[in-house]
Amino acid sequence: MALNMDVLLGFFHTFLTQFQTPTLAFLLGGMLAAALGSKLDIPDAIYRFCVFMLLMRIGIQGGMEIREGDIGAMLLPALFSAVIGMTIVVLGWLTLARLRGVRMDDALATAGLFGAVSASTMAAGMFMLEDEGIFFEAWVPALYPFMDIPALVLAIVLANLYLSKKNGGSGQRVAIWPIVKESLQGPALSAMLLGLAIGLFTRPEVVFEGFYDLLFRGLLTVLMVTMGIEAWQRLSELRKVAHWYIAYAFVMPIVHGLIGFGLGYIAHLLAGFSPGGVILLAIIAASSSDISGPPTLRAGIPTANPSSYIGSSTGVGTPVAIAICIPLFLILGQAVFDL
Amino acid sequence: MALNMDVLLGFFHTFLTQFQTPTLAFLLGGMLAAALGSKLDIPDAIYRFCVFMLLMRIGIQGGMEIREGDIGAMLLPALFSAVIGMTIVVLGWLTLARLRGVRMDDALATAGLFGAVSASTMAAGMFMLEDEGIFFEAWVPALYPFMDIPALVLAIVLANLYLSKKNGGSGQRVAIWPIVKESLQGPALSAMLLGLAIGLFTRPEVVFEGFYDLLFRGLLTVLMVTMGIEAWQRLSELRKVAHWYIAYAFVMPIVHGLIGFGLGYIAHLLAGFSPGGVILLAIIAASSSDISGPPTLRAGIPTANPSSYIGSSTGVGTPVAIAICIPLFLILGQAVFDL
Amino acid sequence: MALNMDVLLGFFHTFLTQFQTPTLAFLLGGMLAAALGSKLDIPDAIYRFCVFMLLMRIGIQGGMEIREGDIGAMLLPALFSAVIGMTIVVLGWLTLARLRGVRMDDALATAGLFGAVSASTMAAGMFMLEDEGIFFEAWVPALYPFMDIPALVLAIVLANLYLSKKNGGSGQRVAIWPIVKESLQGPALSAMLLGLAIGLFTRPEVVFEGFYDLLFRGLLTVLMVTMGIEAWQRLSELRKVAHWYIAYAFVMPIVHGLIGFGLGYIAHLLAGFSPGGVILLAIIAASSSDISGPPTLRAGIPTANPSSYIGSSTGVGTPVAIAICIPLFLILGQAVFDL
Amino acid sequence: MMNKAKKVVVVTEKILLGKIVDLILAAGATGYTAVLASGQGGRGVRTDALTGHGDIFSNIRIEVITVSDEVAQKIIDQVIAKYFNNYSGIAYIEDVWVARRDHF
Amino acid sequence: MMNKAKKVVVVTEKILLGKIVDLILAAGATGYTAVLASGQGGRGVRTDALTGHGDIFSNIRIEVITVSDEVAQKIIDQVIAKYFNNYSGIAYIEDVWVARRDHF
Amino acid sequence: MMNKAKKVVVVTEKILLGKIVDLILAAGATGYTAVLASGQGGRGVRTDALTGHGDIFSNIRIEVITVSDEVAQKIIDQVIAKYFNNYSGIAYIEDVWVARRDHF
Ligand SMILES: Nc1ncnc2c1ncn2[C@@H]1O[C@H](COP(=O)(O)O)[C@@H](O)[C@H]1O
Ligand SMILES: Nc1ncnc2c1ncn2[C@@H]1O[C@H](COP(=O)(O)O)[C@@H](O)[C@H]1O
Ligand SMILES: Nc1ncnc2c1ncn2[C@@H]1O[C@H](COP(=O)(O)O)[C@@H](O)[C@H]1O
Ligand code: NA
Ligand code: NA
Ligand code: NA
Repeated sequence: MALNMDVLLGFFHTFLTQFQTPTLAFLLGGMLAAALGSKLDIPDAIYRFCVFMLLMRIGIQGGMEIREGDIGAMLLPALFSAVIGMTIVVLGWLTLARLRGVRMDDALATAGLFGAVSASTMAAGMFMLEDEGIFFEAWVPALYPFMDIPALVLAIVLANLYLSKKNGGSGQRVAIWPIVKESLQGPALSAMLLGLAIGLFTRPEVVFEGFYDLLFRGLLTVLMVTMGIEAWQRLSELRKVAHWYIAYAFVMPIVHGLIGFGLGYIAHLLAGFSPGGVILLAIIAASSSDISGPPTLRAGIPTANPSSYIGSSTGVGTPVAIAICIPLFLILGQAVFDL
Repeated sequence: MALNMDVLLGFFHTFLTQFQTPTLAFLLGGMLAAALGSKLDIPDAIYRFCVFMLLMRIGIQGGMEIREGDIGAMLLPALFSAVIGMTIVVLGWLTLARLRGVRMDDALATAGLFGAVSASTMAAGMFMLEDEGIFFEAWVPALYPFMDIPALVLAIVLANLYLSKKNGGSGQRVAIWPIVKESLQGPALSAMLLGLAIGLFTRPEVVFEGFYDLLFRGLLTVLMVTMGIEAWQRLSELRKVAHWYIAYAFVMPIVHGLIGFGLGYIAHLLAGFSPGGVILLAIIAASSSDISGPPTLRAGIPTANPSSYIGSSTGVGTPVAIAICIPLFLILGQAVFDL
Repeated sequence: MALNMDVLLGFFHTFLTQFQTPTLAFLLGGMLAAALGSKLDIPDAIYRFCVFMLLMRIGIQGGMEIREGDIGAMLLPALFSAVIGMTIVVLGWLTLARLRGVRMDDALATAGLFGAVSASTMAAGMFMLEDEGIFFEAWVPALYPFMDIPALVLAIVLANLYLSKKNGGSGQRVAIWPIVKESLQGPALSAMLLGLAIGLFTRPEVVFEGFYDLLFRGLLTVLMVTMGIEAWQRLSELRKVAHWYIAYAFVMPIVHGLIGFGLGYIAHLLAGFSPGGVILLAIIAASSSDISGPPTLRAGIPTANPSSYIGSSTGVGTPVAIAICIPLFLILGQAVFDL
Repeated sequence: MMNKAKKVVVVTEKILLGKIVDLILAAGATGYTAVLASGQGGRGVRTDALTGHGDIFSNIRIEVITVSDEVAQKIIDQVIAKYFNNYSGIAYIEDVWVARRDHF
Repeated sequence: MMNKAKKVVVVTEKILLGKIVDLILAAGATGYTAVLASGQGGRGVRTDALTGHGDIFSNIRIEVITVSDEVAQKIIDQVIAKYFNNYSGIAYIEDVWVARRDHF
Repeated sequence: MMNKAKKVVVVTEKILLGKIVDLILAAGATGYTAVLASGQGGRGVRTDALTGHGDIFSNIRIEVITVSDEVAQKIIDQVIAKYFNNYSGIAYIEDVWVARRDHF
């Protein structure tokens, strides 16, 4: 897994090429427009519809292919996904939370959001792999909840233990099921699970190809513009909190992605997890939640300041995951697996 | 028209197949999601746009084909549609309204809604026929207002006569034209009439195929998810009213459909109405209005409790029409017409 | 450039054909529906999304073709566009503003709006040219801001000079940059500039063809319905203001288009501007702003009555530009250039 | 410089907006302000304005400023008499101060 | 014919709507009316209701009419105690007059 | 425990929101709450917030709680002087009671 000169050059080339892919360009375009004070605005209804379409498309495809596929192969990667999600939270607790000026509950909420998953970053990664013609198992996107939920649950549990101890309590137990339920009931995961069920149990081929898949890429570009605008707006929230959040949000997606890549590689050796799957797992790990994570955390860790965690994730984490991590793990995968 | 064993078996087979069609699956998926407490939500703007697209598509196609077709053939089915709509109201007056704990005005409003038409159920029926390769005249969907308006008008007139008599009045006349006008001006019928006009008088082929028809099926699935969520929500309203509404809403769509099938069959014998047309007429008769009927009734029979009639129609009537009546009248048509 | 009998006949023929094109039919359909009291309503979110899609599509295509094209050829038409925009304002100042019962600030605001540009009228013109197979340079739509901004700036500056003098002031200077900035930051121009940048610097071909271009025509028809409804609503505002506005809004789009055609023809002779470009420039000149102009004027000339200028432009100017000017300048171009 | 006036607030079903506005203006008020609302009362939950579909389950909150106590009372009385038997709704009055008395 | 009553207004984060409604009804109120809002206060700008995405930055404005001063005070006290340490929000009380006293 | 305070309400054209917020904060208020509105007054019907397109015909209803009578009066005076010659709008004041006096 040597990172020699060629790999570096290759990285810069892939990196530059990725800057020309529409996905990233639309994200940066949205950020730039917002930065220049543009009143460009994607209506909220359209944004929510794009998210619905995206996750239905991912879900339906997953369901259709699982129907024919070998679900057993999913076991190890699913386990590893949960490990990754929880490791990210623990890492945040060991790093960000120790830094001067950073409150424990804010840090844990932030780590929870980075352990959770961004559906749009994942979708952008899927496209990139499809464009490069790199195969991945259709169930890989379905690993999403296996990483998302443990990360959110662990962050909320740790924060509540901490707060309860701080307030002189004996660290009473936090109910876990309500957090899991709230995650699964959120609009993003619900849509993906609905899509999965429809893909598994019905014959949605015609409507999948003629509608959900047809509009998928286009709607992702609309989503990217929105996320770019949102990123810029949230970035300004970060000014109010400790600068460490910017450093964390810039560096850690890469670290998280490497952890994902490493565990994915082990699954490759042990269980034949595909190279494309390894790359996608790394991207999922690198991503941080924008849509479904924040409300769960706002309810679960009410004392945490949303400016800190949403600013970190939406303002810095997601642009870094899309602009840096996607090309990075592509080139890493190509080097490691000789693709 | 014998309902022998084969027909029954065939029914169950068709029935099970229909459960695998995306249309129904999306409806049930939406209901299930709502039942499980999911926050899945299709924005209102998207829902209204789907309705617009659906009715424009139906209208334009109707208009384009009427342009070439024989409009005279529409006369008898149109007359029968009005008869069906009014018969349904009278039936409700003779059955539901007599039941213990059911108020007359609530019963008439409910019967009015079941006499009226659901554009999305109709669209789901059109798909099913297209998928089965069964021909129907392009103007059949344009029968919609001929059934919808007489049903609503009759329900409102009867309810007002009743209320006026009850309040010691002499049963003064109810103005009919405002009710008709309000129906025609509603967003659903307006869109269909606009589509019809555009199909009749202009050359919309390119935009019809490349946009309205292209997106039709996909948007119908989105509409179905929405209607499933809505059905579940409205079902809970029914808890507050007499249980008879549930029985009525479950059984009567089948009865109404059979009336539609019967009259359609007569039109088949007398005027060569196509077998597909007969099936679609039965489905239209079985359907109950979700979108345009309720506001007209709310204004026309203000004393009626909307929970009763909207709960019955949206919560029970529409799922029954889509899940049971569509496959039922398909198999009935196949048996009767040897399709 | 003789307007002989043949040209007139040809005009009527083209005119009638245009009435059958979906674009115009949808506009008139929307007006008719509103006139008949229909509650047909395109949600605001959908309307804003259509505008976004339209301008992104125009921008991306422009950007992609400019990438390969000769940007130098744009210079003279861009200069002429600015001249047209300002001439229209001066013309309004010399005509409308002098009429009895018309206030100077209202007249200047109206002239500013007619000097500005309507993206949807421009798009309808582009389609018509594409349908007729008439070539135009891909950068022609990018002339939009060169006409739009000078017109708005000049109208606002003149109105403020007038008001300041009237109030005994010495006619102090009006800051121009904020007006230009506000125009560029508006949702319409922002979307077009974002599209241009994406077309220029990235490779959006797949998403352009499979999404933006695919949905373009259809979404334009939805936009046309909305604009028809809006036109009817705004028309009623005109009842409250001097009748001269109706006369101005009916006649001047034709005059403005002729000025555009004339200057376009000079650019054709001097710099080889294409015949299609000349026609499109005339249509752009004939169009009047509906989306982005009004807020800029409301802020820039606060004393002007929005009923007068929005009523004139949205209620009369746009229908005249689409229904009369588009076929008029097509037939004129065909006659002049022997197309 | 501030003058006493009354504010009448009516919260009711959205489909009544047009009729209630007619009633308000006929009662002698000079204007109104309306906002979309959801809510709950004696006749159950009405929440479509925020989460659902269809105007029929949405509320509207209408407020009217008037310097005339009679106009205020008339609006309250008529709205209750005409609509609140059959439609969900509440109405109440508040004291306010306005600067431009002749505007209301 | 008009009876004195209290109006409690709570402006807070939209995600709290459900919990605050529970609190209001538990305190003894007969209903509430809610409208989407944006705003700004000690905890910064909250404007997504008008221009942005995601419920988390939206506000909701809830008003409750009650004829009981105790219910009004209870809602104010409980909302402040339970939520306003961790969530943005304000609450205030006004005097109003209602016609149908038993409705509230 | 409740303290007297003033509520200033301004209903005006939506495009003025930003400017009026600046004016409110400059006058010394600690915050504001805004909701989309439609309405009708001396300058005609403004109903796009509920049914139509384009911000230019929408209203916004802004409310400000302040414990200072001067701040309240200043907002009223300045809004009227600066904007209500050229833009549609109304403004009024109410008495309210707040729990956390120092918040406003
Ligand atoms: N006590 C209350 N406080 C505030 N709003 C109420 C109250 N009661 C009812 N409402 C509002 O008035 C609407 C109709 O009330 P009701 O007719 O009692 O169902 C409700 O949907 C609420 O928006
Ligand atoms: N002085 C004020 N006047 C009116 N509304 C306010 C005021 N202060 C705060 N708010 C509203 O209450 C929300 C939460 O306030 P805060 O907790 O102070 O940030 C704000 O977003 C505003 O909508
Ligand atoms: N009497 C009134 N009561 C309540 N709101 C009003 C009243 N008059 C005007 N308004 C509101 O203030 C806006 C501007 O009023 P105007 O400047 O009078 O047209 C209107 O669109 C209404 O929303
Ligand atoms: Na992650
Ligand atoms: Na029916
Ligand atoms: Na122009």
